[in-house]
Amino acid sequence: MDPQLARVEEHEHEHIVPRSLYYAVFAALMVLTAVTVGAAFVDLGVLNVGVALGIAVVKAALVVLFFMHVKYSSRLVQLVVLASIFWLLILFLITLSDYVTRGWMAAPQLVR
Amino acid sequence: MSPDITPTSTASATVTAAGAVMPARHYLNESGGWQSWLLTTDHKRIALLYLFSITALFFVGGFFALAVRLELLTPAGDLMTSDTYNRAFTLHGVVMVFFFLIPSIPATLGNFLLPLMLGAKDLAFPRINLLSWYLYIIGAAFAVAAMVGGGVDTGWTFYSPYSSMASNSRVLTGAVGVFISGFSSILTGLNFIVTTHRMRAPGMTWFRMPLFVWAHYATSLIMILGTPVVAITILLLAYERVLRVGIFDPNIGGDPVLFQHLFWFYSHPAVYIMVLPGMGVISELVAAFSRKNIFGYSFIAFSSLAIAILGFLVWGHHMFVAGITPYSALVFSIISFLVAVPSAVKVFNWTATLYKGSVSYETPMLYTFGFIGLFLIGGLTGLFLASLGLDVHVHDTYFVVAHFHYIMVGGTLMAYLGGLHYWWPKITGKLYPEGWAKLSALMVFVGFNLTFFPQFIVGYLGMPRRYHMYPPEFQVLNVLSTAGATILGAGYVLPMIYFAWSWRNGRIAGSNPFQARGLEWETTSPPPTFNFDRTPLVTEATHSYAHEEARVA
Amino acid sequence: MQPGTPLFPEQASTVAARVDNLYFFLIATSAFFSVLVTVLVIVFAIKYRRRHADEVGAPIHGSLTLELVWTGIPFIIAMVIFVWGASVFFAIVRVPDETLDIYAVGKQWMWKFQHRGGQREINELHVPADTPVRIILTSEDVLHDLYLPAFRVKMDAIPGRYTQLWFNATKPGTYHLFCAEYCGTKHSGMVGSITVLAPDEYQAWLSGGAAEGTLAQQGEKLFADLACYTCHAAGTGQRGPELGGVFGSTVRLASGETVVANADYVRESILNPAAKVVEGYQPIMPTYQGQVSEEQLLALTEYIRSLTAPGAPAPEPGVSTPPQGGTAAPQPGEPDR
Amino acid sequence: MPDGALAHPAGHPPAHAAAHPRLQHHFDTLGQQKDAASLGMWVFIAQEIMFFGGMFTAYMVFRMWYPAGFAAASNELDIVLGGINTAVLIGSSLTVAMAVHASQEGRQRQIVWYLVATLVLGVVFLVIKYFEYTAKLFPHHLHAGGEGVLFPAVGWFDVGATPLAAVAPEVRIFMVIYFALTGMHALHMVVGIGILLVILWMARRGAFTPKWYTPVEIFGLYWHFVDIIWIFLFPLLYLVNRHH
Repeated sequence: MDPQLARVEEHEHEHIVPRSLYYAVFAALMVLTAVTVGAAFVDLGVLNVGVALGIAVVKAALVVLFFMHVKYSSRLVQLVVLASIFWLLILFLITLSDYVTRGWMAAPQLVR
Repeated sequence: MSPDITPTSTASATVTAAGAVMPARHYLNESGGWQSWLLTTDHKRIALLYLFSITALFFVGGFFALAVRLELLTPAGDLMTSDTYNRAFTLHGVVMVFFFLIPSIPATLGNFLLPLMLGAKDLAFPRINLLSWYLYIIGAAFAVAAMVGGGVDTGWTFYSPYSSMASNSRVLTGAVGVFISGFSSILTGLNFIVTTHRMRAPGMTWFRMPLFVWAHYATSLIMILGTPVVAITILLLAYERVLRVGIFDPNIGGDPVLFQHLFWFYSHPAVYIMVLPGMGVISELVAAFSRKNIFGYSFIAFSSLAIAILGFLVWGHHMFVAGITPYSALVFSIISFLVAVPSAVKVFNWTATLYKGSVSYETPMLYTFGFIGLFLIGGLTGLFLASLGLDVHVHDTYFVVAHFHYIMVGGTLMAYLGGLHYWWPKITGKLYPEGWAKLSALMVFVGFNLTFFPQFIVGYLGMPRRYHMYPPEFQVLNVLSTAGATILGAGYVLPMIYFAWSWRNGRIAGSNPFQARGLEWETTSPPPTFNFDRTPLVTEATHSYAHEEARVA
Repeated sequence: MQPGTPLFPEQASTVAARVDNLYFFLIATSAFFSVLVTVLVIVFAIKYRRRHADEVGAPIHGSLTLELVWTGIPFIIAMVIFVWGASVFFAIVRVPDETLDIYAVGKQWMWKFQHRGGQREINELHVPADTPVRIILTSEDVLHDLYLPAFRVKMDAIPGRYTQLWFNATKPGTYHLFCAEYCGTKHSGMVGSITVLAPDEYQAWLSGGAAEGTLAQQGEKLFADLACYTCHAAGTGQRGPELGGVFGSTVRLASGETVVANADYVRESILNPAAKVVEGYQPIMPTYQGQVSEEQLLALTEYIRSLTAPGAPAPEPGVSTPPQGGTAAPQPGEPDR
Repeated sequence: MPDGALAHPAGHPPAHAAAHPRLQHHFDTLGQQKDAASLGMWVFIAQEIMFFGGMFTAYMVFRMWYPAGFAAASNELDIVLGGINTAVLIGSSLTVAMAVHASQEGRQRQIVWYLVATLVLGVVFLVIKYFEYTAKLFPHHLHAGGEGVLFPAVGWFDVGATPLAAVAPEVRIFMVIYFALTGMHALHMVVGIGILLVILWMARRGAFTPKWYTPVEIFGLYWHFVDIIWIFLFPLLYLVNRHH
């Protein structure tokens, strides 16, 4: 006899976040938006893409963790979030395995 | 166990059900009228709606298969024009893949059994479950409209730029049908995942779940994470076809290989959407008809997950000669070989389950033996296709056609039929006629091999797929194949007849005619609308046959 | 093209035997495992058949050792096949340094071949035996795939881009040539034959010749007809870069990047000149999209390929010195059979 | 189960005795029901991520292929409108988060007002998007169909009836992907606003209590997800090459 009831084991617990946190996150998001616009006007070479994407990731993380309560959610919900990011990366990276290597063999082979 | 079960008399005899009675009220007679079916939220009734609709679509797809096989009797294109032939094989593929194989086991057996096996009253979102059936029907209606309106001639793969720029057929209508039915599949997967996580009966821990549920959980992962990619790809294709935008068309800057990447990102894992539920069914059948807990439970469970995950990394093996780089091909090839390992693990575990079992040969078990044999050949020939140097030769030949029919028809369809026979008493409360069922299992097995084994040979000889006319030296093998298809077709019609017959006239089954284990056998046959008179409390793993005698005593 | 009902394709190229050896190994492996599992299933099913109605199986839950064994052994075998398959694959895709080049353009629903000597063929291809032959492929419309089963090679022909396949035919004879990528109505009619000739017969066949001169000469004429020389003429070219010696070199672009001037680059520069402008030049060249066919593009490419840098020695002709002149060449667009 | 160990009789479990009117028959508790709904939404979002992922893959490939074309085309977009829309959408994320918060604390009037604010911001976003589309595109010509002309790019660059070939493919492809991504995003906004209207109606009737406000929370998750998509779209579409 297993005393543990499967249905109970994954229950989320209500977590009420103080309002001030929402305002702080909102302020951070607005500041980051301004930063990303500003950074776009500075020539950072190849880094421009990295900075823009980096800031976007931070902003998305703020929304996910606080607005969407993932920081306070069950492990399962956190796993769903991580899994979907992981699969998105699979789609990107493995597709890139073709596109990045496109020049490697075709060029010298077709030159002669 | 329930007292109303008479044990089976001998190993080979058909199940006897003397003394079994139908429950007074069950999900089939709880309410009547067409609204009670078309507006039902009962997962069991929705499963039956799916059963009827996919069976209808199966015969539509089968009709086109027959047309293709008849045309290929002779090397010349004498039965129909090339355009008609191209539409026939396209519609065969589209209907069978998107409207039969993908929903087959999950939407019927999965829908019916998942809540029962978990001890739940329904799926987590019953209305979404109904919605997904309607989406399936709307998608199928578009597919049928495409057929009636002149057909689609792109092949089920919809390769651009042919589909987006060149084809004069009903590509858009067909694509919309596939797009909509994709969301049916996504919603089914969503429902299964949430149900598995949130609706298990008390005590039903992850490692007590039937392997059928594990397989469906893995399948649902693919449905959720893969299907949307093909949906957007189809949408982009429609965008391109309507507005000539040039994402895939190289003449205006696009890349046709990108279409193939995005298409196969889903459509390769989709093969596992088709076969994983079949593996789940087989895991149940092997245990039930060996009266034994499955050998290496956790290895089978995790191999399902491994297949689901690794299956996402191998799509490029459809594209070895499509213009991807050899380096990329290496990556896809090595991971493709890795997928073979968990599949092999499953086969070995099923085999080992028979060891010291109590094996009986009822129809579902015959389908199981058939599945193991055909899946072995299908899986092993997958190695041929995964190995780069060999794939260059056999890619897009009948070798490939034979390989994936061994997996999808030899695997999925055998498991589907086996599962349908096994759970038929649960679904209808009636037994199927064992003699006829054994005959049809035999016909399917023989007919299948006769149809598709010659295709390996003709494929290695170099006959390309989707050929309306072919060089005369391939004729003998093609005639064999068509002959086999005839037997196969008869083998498929037979169950439809005796299943329909048995629904009214079959003997009453009782709640557990096979003396199998699992929560679905703990309730009546057919089950009540909310599945269990009392919510079960699970105290041990699903297939604990060895304790049964003690428990009965 | 074998008579009767063959069960195995002819081996007519150097890689065919390597592919077949891998095939036989895989068949042996598959047969071994199929027989193993089938025998075990049959033996267990009979030996442990149900003998009385209430019998249940023994409570055997699994064996870690067995699981490791049947995970490990398939893994090792799979890796062996992977390495073997990959090595055969690289033999197929890695083109030797010296090849006889033939251009192929797929079009709904025919294969058009152009030899460097200017000969054209449709749905038929003549190649010499014992010579590495490279076919450079593209397509005018949709995807096609050139498939030569007797040589165990195939490759997609992709519109907008060049792909290639190569083989070294070992046995003179006539073999199937298929389109293996579905391309519409007459996909199954997009077939033909490839004829392998002994080298001396091949030379005789070539001397049938081409009325319009070599492919490079055809390109030169086109170069003049399209007035390309107004900007690209040697020595005078101020508006457009000089083309002598460009082919195969690394070109520096206005964007600061570099690109190898291969066939794809030449093609892109004609059809979409603004995409990769050479450093020091203005993007003033008009596009020739829609004005030159794929075959003409190949002729232009071949011409540019033949140009040498000012002052450089004459180009290495490779193994295929294109024959000049001739009278009996098939006309373009007309099947020569 | 054979040993008769039962949690409770189905159909009338103890939880249902004093059952919340919102508890559906097949769940045991409101908590289980809410967990299921929230997990369902998260799984749906996972699906949405992959849906947009397909388009982002196309974006990635063509940005690698055509860096110059993407830079040129991106600079044609209106960074001010794009920036304002980013702020608007982040603001609406805040208001929807506050609506959920008010539901948790049972402040009925505030739920309604925060939802109204979300609605207004959502509509503002779409209106700005509409002006962005039309101001740049439609006045000149939406040349769908015609041979040799392609719908977005020709109008966008105000080159009139310039034949297809004159607009560099890489510029056109950026615009094509811009329309696909922002169009699909806008479609999600429209759907979101539709759901929002229903929830607003429920909120006005006082349907949400601290014990049961699942629709607000689930809708909030969806709305935040749509916001996140925009957070990525803004730099990827508007800020490709602003430093030139």
